[in-house]
Amino acid sequence: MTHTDFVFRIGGEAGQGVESSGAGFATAFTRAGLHVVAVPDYYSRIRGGHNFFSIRVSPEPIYGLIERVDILIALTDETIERHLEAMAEGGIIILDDQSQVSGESIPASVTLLRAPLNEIAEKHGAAVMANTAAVAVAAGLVDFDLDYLKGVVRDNFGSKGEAIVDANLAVLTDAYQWVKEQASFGRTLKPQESPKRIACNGNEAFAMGALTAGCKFVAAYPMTPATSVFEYMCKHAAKWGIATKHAESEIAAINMCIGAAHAGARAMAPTSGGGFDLMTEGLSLAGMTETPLVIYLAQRPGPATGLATRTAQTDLNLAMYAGHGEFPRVIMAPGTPEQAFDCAHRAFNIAEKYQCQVIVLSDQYLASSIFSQDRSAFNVTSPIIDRGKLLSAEEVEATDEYKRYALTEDGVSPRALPGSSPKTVYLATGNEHREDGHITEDASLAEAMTLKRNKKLEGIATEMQAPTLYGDPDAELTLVGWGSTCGALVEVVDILNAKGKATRLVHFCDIWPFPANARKILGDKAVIVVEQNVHGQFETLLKQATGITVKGHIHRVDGRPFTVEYILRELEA
Amino acid sequence: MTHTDFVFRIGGEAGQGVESSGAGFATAFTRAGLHVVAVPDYYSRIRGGHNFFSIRVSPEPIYGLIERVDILIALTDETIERHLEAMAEGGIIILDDQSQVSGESIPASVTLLRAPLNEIAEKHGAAVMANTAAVAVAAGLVDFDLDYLKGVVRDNFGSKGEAIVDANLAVLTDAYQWVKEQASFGRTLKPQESPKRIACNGNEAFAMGALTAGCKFVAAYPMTPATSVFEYMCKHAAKWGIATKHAESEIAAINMCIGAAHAGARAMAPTSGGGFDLMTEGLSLAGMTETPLVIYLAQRPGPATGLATRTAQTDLNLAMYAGHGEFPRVIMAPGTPEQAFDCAHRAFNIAEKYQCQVIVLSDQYLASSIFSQDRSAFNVTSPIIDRGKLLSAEEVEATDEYKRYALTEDGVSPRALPGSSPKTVYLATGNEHREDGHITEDASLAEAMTLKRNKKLEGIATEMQAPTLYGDPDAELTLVGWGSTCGALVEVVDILNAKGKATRLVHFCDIWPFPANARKILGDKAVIVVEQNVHGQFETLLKQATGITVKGHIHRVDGRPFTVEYILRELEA
Amino acid sequence: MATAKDFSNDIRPTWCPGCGDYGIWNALKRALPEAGLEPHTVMMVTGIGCGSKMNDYLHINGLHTLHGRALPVATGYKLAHHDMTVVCVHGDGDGYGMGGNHFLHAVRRNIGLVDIVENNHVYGLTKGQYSPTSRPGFVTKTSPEGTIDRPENSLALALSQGATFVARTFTLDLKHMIAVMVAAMNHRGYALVDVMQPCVSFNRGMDYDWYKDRVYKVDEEGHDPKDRMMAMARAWEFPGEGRIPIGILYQTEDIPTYEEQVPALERGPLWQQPLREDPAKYKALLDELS
Amino acid sequence: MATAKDFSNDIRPTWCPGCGDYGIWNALKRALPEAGLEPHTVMMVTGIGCGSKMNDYLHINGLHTLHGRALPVATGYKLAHHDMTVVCVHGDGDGYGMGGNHFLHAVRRNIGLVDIVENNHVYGLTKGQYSPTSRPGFVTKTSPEGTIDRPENSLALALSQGATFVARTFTLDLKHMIAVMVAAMNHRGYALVDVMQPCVSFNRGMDYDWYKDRVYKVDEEGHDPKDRMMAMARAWEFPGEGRIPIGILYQTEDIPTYEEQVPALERGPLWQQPLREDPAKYKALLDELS
Ligand SMILES: Cc1ncc(C[n+]2csc(CCOP(=O)(O)OP(=O)(O)O)c2C)c(N)n1
Ligand SMILES: Cc1ncc(C[n+]2csc(CCOP(=O)(O)OP(=O)(O)O)c2C)c(N)n1
Ligand code: SF4
Ligand code: SF4
Ligand SMILES: [Mg+2]
Ligand SMILES: [Mg+2]
Repeated sequence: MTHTDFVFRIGGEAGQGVESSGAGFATAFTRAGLHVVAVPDYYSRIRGGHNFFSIRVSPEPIYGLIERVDILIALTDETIERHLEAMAEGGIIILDDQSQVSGESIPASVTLLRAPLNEIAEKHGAAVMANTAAVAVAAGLVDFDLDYLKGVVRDNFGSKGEAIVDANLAVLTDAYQWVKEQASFGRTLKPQESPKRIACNGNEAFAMGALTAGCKFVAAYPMTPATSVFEYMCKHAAKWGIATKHAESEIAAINMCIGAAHAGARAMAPTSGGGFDLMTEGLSLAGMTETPLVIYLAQRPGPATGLATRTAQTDLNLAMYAGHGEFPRVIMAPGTPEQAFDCAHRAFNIAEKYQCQVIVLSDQYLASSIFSQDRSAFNVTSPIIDRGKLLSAEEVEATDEYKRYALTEDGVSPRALPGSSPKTVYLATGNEHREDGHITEDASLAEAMTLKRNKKLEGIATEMQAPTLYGDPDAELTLVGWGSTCGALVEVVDILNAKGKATRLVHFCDIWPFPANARKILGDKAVIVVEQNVHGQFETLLKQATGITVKGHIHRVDGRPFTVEYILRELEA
Repeated sequence: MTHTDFVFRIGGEAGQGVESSGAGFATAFTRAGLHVVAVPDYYSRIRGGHNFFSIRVSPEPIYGLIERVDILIALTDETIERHLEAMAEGGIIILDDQSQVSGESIPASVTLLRAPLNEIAEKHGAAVMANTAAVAVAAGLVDFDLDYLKGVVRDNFGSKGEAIVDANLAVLTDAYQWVKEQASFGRTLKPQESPKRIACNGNEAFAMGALTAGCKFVAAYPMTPATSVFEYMCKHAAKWGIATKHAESEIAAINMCIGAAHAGARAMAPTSGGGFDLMTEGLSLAGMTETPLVIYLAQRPGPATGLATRTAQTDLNLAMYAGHGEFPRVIMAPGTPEQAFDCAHRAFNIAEKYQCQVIVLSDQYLASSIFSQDRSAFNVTSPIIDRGKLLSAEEVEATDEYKRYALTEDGVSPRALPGSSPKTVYLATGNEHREDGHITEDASLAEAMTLKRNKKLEGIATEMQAPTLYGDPDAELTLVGWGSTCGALVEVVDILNAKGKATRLVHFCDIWPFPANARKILGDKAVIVVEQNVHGQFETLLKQATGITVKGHIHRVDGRPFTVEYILRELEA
Repeated sequence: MATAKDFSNDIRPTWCPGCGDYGIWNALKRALPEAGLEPHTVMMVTGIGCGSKMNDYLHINGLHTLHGRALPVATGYKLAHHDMTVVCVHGDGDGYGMGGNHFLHAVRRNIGLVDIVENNHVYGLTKGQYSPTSRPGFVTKTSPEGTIDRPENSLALALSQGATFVARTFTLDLKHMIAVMVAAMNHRGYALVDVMQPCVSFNRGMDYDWYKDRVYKVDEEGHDPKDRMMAMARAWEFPGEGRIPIGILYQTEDIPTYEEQVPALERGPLWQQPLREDPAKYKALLDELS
Repeated sequence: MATAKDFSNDIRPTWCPGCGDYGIWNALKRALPEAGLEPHTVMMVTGIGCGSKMNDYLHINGLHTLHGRALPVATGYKLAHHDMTVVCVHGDGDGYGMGGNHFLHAVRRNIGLVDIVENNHVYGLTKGQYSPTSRPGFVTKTSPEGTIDRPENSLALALSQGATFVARTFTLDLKHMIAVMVAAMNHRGYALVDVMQPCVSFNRGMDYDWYKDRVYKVDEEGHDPKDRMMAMARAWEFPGEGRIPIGILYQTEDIPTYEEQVPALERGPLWQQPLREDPAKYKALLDELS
């Protein structure tokens, strides 16, 4: 099969600049109008070990990760060992010319390009710039316009001073020049005209969504892979008027959010599974006091610490059912940065409209993989902001005997903010309560309040978006996925349809309340569910909610993301 | 319908002795060879308010709570107001003769018996004994042999000294004598020959089970309705060699249990929903380190603090799915004290055999209601103790390159206790690990370990007991219940069958892994699921696990337990 | 000025007759107006326990939260609405036991709130188990052989972490309670008020007389509330065998509060800030990622 | 006697080159045998963080638990197997932040374990956010304007709660570290060892030289480790602007440990007690309920 995409992979020790080079490459390619999917693979350590970053780039739209590598930048010898198997025919491995790697084990179809990476770097200052040299060599091999990389270097190192910028630019130029005289990859990678795009990972997109949705309060405790959402908010806090609190624990974080949300601030708590566990009692309190909250839950493989820097879809049930007692909640699992951004906006609105808790379920793959995305898809300037039955100053003034938990037809009670008026002084309590908020143990009132709270699910259900149908709508083979697996699945569908095997994908972003129209979209054909867990958590939910027949499933549980090939192999097996 | 049972109800303020009188009555009747179901109804306060205790007693077996009251002891005037509606025709209300209640609102079919309760109590020392007088009056009305009450008084007050015992005995005698001359209830309650019975609530039975199963370590934080399990263990700790730790939080409690269990002590943590939330991260750690644990989760209505002293079945999903990541777990929901006792024994064995976590799901109704139970059903002296693949001293000695997490066919690895030998030094970690316990991030090892852990579910499944079938096995109407609702459902089935409406009950004690044979026992007929929650949590699980059709359900969500009449009414509706 | 009546509602407390919480209740109804507050200008955040039901029995903005979690909820509330006076009220089990970590971090942050701990040295609402402040040897249902945990010294803990207001008072001395509470409500930063509160149902060994025999007022004995070492020495007197110091052990207003230093709050209380910003700022967000 | 080699395994630490944890690692390999221990007579309980990976890099019985939960796990372990020496090793975020409540309660219980805190004043493993001990103004990704939380004073906290062994040492002084660790391992009760540990990746402002310029040995300056007030004064020196006291600030062995007082342990370690009792005792259980 001919292809127009390129896969670059940079491998080395933690601390060697694998991350910054990979991200820089992604930005440069995106600026050149190309499509990019760039996926990091890190160990849970700060230095050493073996990290790598795969940057897939193409003039055509691409969505997922593939296994083939065209150009491998080996900052360490171990990199070659680990990734040799993935090398494409005609692939090139860039390594330092001082490396002791013999090259004996390298098949003839792969070229070992020994480049003076350290030499060039040291010439301009320091060996730490070897990765910059390597990136330039890779760019040179495909004749990619060096100006894009220069731009990225200027932006990234600008804050470190002119000298550092200049040194890196010199390294880029020398290395690029060197390779031009030495070698080239068969194909070239040219900039192209295209709509403006941004290059961002799921965390950045979600955080930008939260920021532009008017999130005013974030409390968190750092936890991979959710940390960068918190850090994004911290970075913008002073300028945007957001209070961010690095709390003493996730328990403190969620309870701080409850306090802030009760005061009237849109509040959010980003975390991962272990931290979420600690938040569940607070979640239950928010359920009882009907306090709007958004929780960003970025999954990683458990149980316990598991594989802290890797990916999984193992916490759907946790998100669905954690927190004691019964109360309505919403679960969304975006598949792309664009969807993550969108979910942020919807999450804050739904949380306030229904005075409920919205959990946005992400995972390490979506959280930290960089995708080029159309800039126009990010409505930063005028998102809808709907605060539901929040009483305005005038409404508060017109109030008479305010009842925070008034029993209403839709279960949602008008919400006045404490302090807004002497007329709306009230108690909110985690105990069962009367309409005015004060504690009760009355049986019929307890029943009425329980039903009121859970009644809100009906309204929420109307907000849930249908799953996305992709591919041949009448196909016999239906793949079902949710969350971050979307990209790989889309490409699988394209490949199979291109091969003449009619296939379609039904992808769920909105998960709970289960979208009412999903049953219709799914139709009556048996499906195959693809997800990253052992128990088939979404499959269970799907069957329960739709009664549909599941004829098979594909699970990946080693902490690595689905690749297009992995799914294709499993489908064939 | 004629009946042979009696229902006494004692109502008054918290602190007036409602609890001790109710429990004393239950013990006395049990000693007299009668069947007893005694159910407390408390407010979440220490003094004041309105508490009551319903004691149902019968020469025939009885299992559940009914709404009818034959004899009401009204320690406060409010008691009459609240319970008048429940009074049977021919019922008698005992109240103090100084009460201001006019009696106007009392229907003719009910007798108001004004007794000199305070007078008699004060004559012998203090008004606090008014409840003792009232109990004697109630006993006299049905001609119940006073010696049984005297025995209970001796046992209960023995530790407070001779004087107090004598005063109470004198009150009993005087009050009994008084009523004999004044009034009598139509029917009498006679002692009868019967197998030896004990009178205990679900918590006592479960705790006794844990104690006799060799539980050596309990860490907890007090939380209604689980507290008395912890207190039972504390009471027996010194004599039985059990370390009990009132921890600083439920987080500390579960982690202390993990430490103790890792050392080799059978360990247990009793709690309720909010405390369980806090334990879930620890639960996940236990799942990863394969540490045997028993958690007793006594449900009460949530969310948050909810109705702290009342009952619910709202935490099944929580028990099933809380704790991040995927690992096997076991859930049992006993229906009677006898089953609770039995579950304790099984729980500790299964936890050690499969190095997994067993959650015993109870609720306030089972936890604190007193049932007379055949003494022979409690095998305290020779329960089976099976520690699974725990290595003996000799096995440890014969060990060579010990691997704590050896990949085995059934997923269970031989377990050596740290410190037992220089040969079995090992690491246990919440990170993904190798067979020797040390940390790994290797993809195929991570997959293998994930599958190993979850593989244990297959073995566990063979331990799960089938649901109990009761009533007419071929009946058209099948009621399905789980946990504490068992007693009321059994009586509903008897009543309907007696009326000619063929009915059967399928009652689940073992819930997860879902008993394999349940499907066969349930057959193909549509069922009605009865449970105390809004979401139909067990119903969802039942459908998912069996594919059976559920044609209806009965939920009660006001924090009060199901009565026989409640279920009958709902069935008719 | 508001009066005690403005803070009253018609709900009858569920506390036991004679419970020390009644005294705290009465003191609060008088201290709140005396500190210039009105029902809608205070947020009273409580935990779970007998005494934590306080805000159910007052006409006041209230948040009755989870056992041990009053402080983080109050912290979040304060950050989002910092011109509200935030008063936490909770038991010793709640504040010093379950909530110990929040306590220690609230102290060092100097977050501006009043933290009133109803210290009855026992768990009341769960019917009498020992608490972190219980005396050694206390026999309860979870310590049938007597407690072997040494009691927590919460005032010393607060002082050790640089608390800016550390006080203790006694529920039988209404005037003293009111004075200390008002001082706390007027304090700049985190103010700890530990209240000696008899639990007549489950801690009979520490009844009113027991406390009366032991409490003494530090200001009557030449105490200097600016001297941290002296405050620490006083704090170490109780829990212990001897006397119980009451009054303001330590106070300084030289330390900025947490909320004074949060840049986002410079433009006013968070809850009143508009959710939308100057349109020009939005483009920059996309540019950062371009 | 065992040697450092007996405690070594073949796993290469994942720490950054130059990380202060290497020093602690080396000290432990020498202190453990010096305290008379062998790999199977110690249980090393760690939390989560860079330094908490310690037991992965040793041949020793280990429990690598959850972030912040080393102490309760260790407490449970100790109660069930009290003739094992239990050593906790964890970071400042773990021990003083997330685990703060366990810390304070472990101290007052005087549970017999060594608590080594690798205090690098930052979160290492999550890539550099401020920790509870971070200095004011520290710029990190969660404090881009500099921290405004005042640092926790953990030694003062321990002292305030009656700690029986409070010490600090410095990762560059191997001999000092070993001596302090050995003393802690031989101590009766809870022993806190706060280790000044540079994080070369995320806390460059506090590098080896920064510490070297500030640490001083209290025993060289006439310190009396029996004087709690003096210890408190030393503890208050750091965090702060001035010097950093190292050495044993306070020690007493007059206080019984928690495990010495648990009645159930009188018959020997729990883990070795038989699960079945004298048959006669069982009937009594049913009689209680009859
Ligand atoms: C997570 C959690 N664990 C346990 C409880 C049960 N509980 C309610 S109040 C209380 C203790 C009350 O003691 P304290 O805080 O001292 O208040 P007091 O009743 O003495 O005023 C406990 C343990 C709870 N509500 N939540
Ligand atoms: C409940 C929970 N929250 C967050 C994390 C993420 N986490 C891992 S290590 C760490 C902080 C490490 O800091 P510290 O304890 O000081 O150890 P160091 O890495 O500095 O040695 C955090 C927040 C976690 N593992 N668990
Ligand atoms: S139990 Fe104690 S603290 Fe609670 S209300 Fe009664 S006297 Fe007060
Ligand atoms: S990040 Fe800091 S603490 Fe962690 S290994 Fe590197 S230097 Fe050590
Ligand atoms: Mg208390
Ligand atoms: Mg640290």
